[in-house]
Amino acid sequence: MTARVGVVTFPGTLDDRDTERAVRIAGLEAVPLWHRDKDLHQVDAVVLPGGFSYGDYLRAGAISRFSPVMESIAEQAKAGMPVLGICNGFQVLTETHLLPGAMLQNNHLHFVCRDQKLRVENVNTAWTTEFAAGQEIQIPLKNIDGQFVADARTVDELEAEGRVVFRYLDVNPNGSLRDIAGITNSAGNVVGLMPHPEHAVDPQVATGGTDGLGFFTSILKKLVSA
Amino acid sequence: MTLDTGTAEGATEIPYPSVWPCGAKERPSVTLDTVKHAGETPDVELPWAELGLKQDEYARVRDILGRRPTGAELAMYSVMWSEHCSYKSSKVHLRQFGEKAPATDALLVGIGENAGVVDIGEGYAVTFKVESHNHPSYVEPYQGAATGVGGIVRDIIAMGARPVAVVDPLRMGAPDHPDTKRVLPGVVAGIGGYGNCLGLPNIGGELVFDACYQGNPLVNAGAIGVMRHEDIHLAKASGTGNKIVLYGARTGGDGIGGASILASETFDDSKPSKRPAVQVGDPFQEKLLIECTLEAFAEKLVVGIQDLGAAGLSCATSELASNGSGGMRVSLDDVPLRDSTLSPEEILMSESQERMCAVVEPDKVDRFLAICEKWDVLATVIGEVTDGDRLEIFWHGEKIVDVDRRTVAHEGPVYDRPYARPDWQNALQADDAGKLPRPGTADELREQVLKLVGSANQASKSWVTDQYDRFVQGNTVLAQPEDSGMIRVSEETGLGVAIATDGNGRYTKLDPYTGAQLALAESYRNVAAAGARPLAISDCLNFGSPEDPAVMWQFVEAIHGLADGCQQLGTPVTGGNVSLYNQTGEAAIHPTPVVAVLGVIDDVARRTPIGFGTEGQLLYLLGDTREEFGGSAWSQVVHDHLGGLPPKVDLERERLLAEILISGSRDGMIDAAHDLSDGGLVQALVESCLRGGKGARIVLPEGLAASGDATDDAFVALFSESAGRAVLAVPRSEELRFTDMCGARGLPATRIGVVDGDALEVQGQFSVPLTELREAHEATIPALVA
Amino acid sequence: MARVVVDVMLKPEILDPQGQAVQRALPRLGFEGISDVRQGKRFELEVEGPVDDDALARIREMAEMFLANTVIEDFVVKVES
Amino acid sequence: MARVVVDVMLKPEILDPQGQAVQRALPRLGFEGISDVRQGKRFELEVEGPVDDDALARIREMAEMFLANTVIEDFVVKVES
Ligand SMILES: Nc1ncnc2c1ncn2[C@@H]1O[C@H](COP(=O)(O)OP(=O)(O)O)[C@@H](O)[C@H]1O
Ligand SMILES: [Mg+2]
Repeated sequence: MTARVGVVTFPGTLDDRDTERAVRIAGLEAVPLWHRDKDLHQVDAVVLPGGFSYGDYLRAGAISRFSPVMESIAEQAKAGMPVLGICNGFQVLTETHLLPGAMLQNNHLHFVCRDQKLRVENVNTAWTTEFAAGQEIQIPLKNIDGQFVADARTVDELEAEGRVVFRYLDVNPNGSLRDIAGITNSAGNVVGLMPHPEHAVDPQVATGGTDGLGFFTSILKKLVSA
Repeated sequence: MTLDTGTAEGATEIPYPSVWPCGAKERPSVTLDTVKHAGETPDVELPWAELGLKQDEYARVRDILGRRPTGAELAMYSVMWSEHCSYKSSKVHLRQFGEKAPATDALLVGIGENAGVVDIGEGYAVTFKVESHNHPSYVEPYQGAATGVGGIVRDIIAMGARPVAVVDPLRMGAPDHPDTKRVLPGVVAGIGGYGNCLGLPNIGGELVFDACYQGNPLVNAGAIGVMRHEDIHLAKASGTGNKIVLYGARTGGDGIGGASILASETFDDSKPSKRPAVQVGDPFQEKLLIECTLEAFAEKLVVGIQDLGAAGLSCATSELASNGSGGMRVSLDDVPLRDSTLSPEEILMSESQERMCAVVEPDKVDRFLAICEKWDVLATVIGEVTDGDRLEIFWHGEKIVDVDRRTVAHEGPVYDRPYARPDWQNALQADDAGKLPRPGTADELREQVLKLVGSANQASKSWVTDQYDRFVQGNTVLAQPEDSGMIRVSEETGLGVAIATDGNGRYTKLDPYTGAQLALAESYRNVAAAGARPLAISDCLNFGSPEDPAVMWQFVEAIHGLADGCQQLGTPVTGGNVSLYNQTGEAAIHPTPVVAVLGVIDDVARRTPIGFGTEGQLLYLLGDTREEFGGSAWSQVVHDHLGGLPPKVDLERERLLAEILISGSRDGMIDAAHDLSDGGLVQALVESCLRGGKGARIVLPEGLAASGDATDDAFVALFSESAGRAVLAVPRSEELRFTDMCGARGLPATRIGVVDGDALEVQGQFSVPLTELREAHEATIPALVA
Repeated sequence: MARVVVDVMLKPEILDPQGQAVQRALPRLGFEGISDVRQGKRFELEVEGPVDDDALARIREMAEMFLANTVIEDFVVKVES
Repeated sequence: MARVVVDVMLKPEILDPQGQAVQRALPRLGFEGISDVRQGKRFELEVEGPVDDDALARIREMAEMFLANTVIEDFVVKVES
């Protein structure tokens, strides 16, 4: 028996199918979750995939946050269930206040799509145990509202508690504070990041890199050894 | 001219809401122009000219109906008989694409449907098409381009396919013109804003600058969709009693300039139209349309389907009915409106985006509506299929349209417009680019190389393409800056498709027949260079006014060239789009046929990238190089010159080159390949070096130039734009096998160097470090838009 | 230093997808009784020097050619006290 | 029917990339004398029924939890006459 990972579809979610594929490639069972449905179907972990849920209208993630499925996810996340928010999923997590800070439009105001280098700063979260501390990875990034901001106290706190999980290397693609690409909550079960690990799991497509697999093998290891 | 508001018997008084949306003024009540009223008031003059009809066309409408049309009927005929919808100037020539279509089993659905469908094997079919949204993008670059993407994607959904990628061939005015700074960033943001939000990877396109496009930029957009054979859907309404379901966005007053004349109380109302000519797109709504349409297809709930594009409901209802076996009855009162003040004529003509029309059997309607509800998509039954041949439309219980549906949709006027080779053509062709001063020293040669690769047209387009998501859906195998975009279709077998789009207005201006074939040849070559077998094409024919015999001649010649070329290459035309009247006053754009070639590859693992990635690999130039500079990038960049003849086309040679490229890729003999096109060999070398991050040492063949001078030889080798060529990186271990293959098939293959170091070195001439090339190549476009 | 505000809204007849999305979400959040929502932009400009007729005229010109896209948007210029 | 306007602006301590881009462009377009630009959002709500204290309280709540993200944004609710 393998672990079940829920992948949420909101109206306007785009990377749900890719995320399900990545989950399967890592050897997990992917369970589609529908935004209107409170029932999480006994999944062991949840991924909120990228896209433009509700068109990113108002603010990215602002409308999705109020969906029934998010009620259940917020409840479970507080109880320790692993949750990964990728790009739009990260935006939903900050809007839901499961993660601190907020996302602004990129400082250059354009959508940016690039192969992005990151450093893994925290390998103790539910989603990063398979990486080495300080490991440099490269995965695609694509967003227009990717500039992470928070007040100075919050950022200091994140740094002090080791909750900055990923930092941009070489290029800061969106003006995020202190090159922050991804963060976690204090329990380490909820992780959000802007770049897209699900686009880096298959040598045939995208940039051919597979550095994104580690996210999914980390959660597999955590769930089956639990 | 005023509309008769008299009280003829049968006329119904419909009080209009007293306040306009913009609160501008009160409106008096206007008589509803019913069919009955039209019959009783034969002498009422309608503003047919203001709606764009010619006198004889209006007379024909009267003839067809045996009475004067109602306002609503006039609205429908005028928009459906417009150039855009009826292809009245191009139809007689476009027929060649069908007549000369090569015999092929690949074509499942041909010209005439929303988009053509091609068999790619393993039970999969692919549909693709390119369309123009030129004028709207000039008026409002962001929304014009965005809704262009929206429109082409709906064509793909309407065939039953899941859209999997988009491409965007663009042509802008002069790079340094201030208006280009307004249009280009807006267009790019619009294409990205819409396509990214829809979840469609952008995998290719073009960006060409030329002063001829200043007031008429070309914004073409293409899309590809994938389906199983059994899922192909067609736009037809059959089965008496079946319901017509309109779903998607509410109908507003978008894009109905003409019809608001009909709706105003006086036709000579000189105030500007209160109805917006600009449409605003809602990509989120379209994403929902995609998902809910595909879900309805999957449950086999749909008999026929049509997207609403140009001419909105007029087009969708008349075409669905005309393609089917019966008639149709529609109640406009059931159309959900965004603006309650719209008149029936305006509702019929509205071009509000993100709407579709489906024909559904009565017992499946509930399920269809439930799927729409699941996706938060508004859906309403607005009518049904009837016996017979009438399209009848009702408003407030009164019949306002009663026509034979075919006369609206398919029996519009057809013109064989006069055409003549312009008298300036000879002089243009006589102005030979071969006579232009050439670089005399190695230093000059080096300087011109840097100038070329840093020119707006040859520079890196990553400022554009970095604003597009090329990874979404997780099946992108190749995207910019590769020769073609490639998408994996089957995860199990690796089956994939490739697409490239090309067009060269400069070549086509010099010789429209040859120019069109060169566009075809280049696109074909790009697909083959990636390792895919070209299967079929779509085209977007952008020209000036067909009422100018010279433009019409360019158009006729280009179609001839394209049809003949497709016949010879065995690639049928599956569909496309004609965009005429791209001109300001007397000045037409260069004739610009854009050709999209679709290819198939059995296993995407075998695709060939353009980048030189491995030191020591051997560089081969395939094909023949001649002194060909007419219309070349060099003649433009260095001399701002356009004259002479374009490069010669040899389609047999193109086919042979493609076979070598495809076999070489399949059999693992080629590590990298890049086709040669504008900018010639040096441009291809620079792109491949920069892409792979490796330099090259080049030893050029001699004897190419008439003068016999070594620098002149190098110049011709580097800058000539002879067609039918590609540069390849071949692993040393494969060299023999590779040259044997070329020898056996009779394709000239010249060893020109080796992948090596971190500079592009042309032996005996010059060397340029990659960093310097990169700077020249990549800084240009960002500087233009800064 | 004075503040001038430029409000830019889509013209009433132009589709406002953002406003519509917000409006549709409201009932789900438990807010009834809002029959329409339009979303626009608000620019707050800090003006050096006096905000006289001349300055306002220049700001109006700026709004017309730059802050608003008058093909689809209307704007209003206001001096904030 | 009454109109209520909600203005949402980034908090002063948050850098505003859009406003800055506008401000940087102004001199190039020939507009001098604007020392700062902030860009925010303006929502126009059409309210059914009377806009009394109760209705305003609900709209304020809506702004707080939905229209604005109070981590980065402030808002103001106004009744338009
Ligand atoms: N507007 C655009 N949108 C997407 N891709 C583009 C665009 N313009 C250029 N490209 C991509 O950039 C690369 C180089 O373009 P181009 O030089 O026109 O190619 P080629 O000469 O091989 O036809 C190609 O991969 C092309 O698809
Ligand atoms: Mg190419």
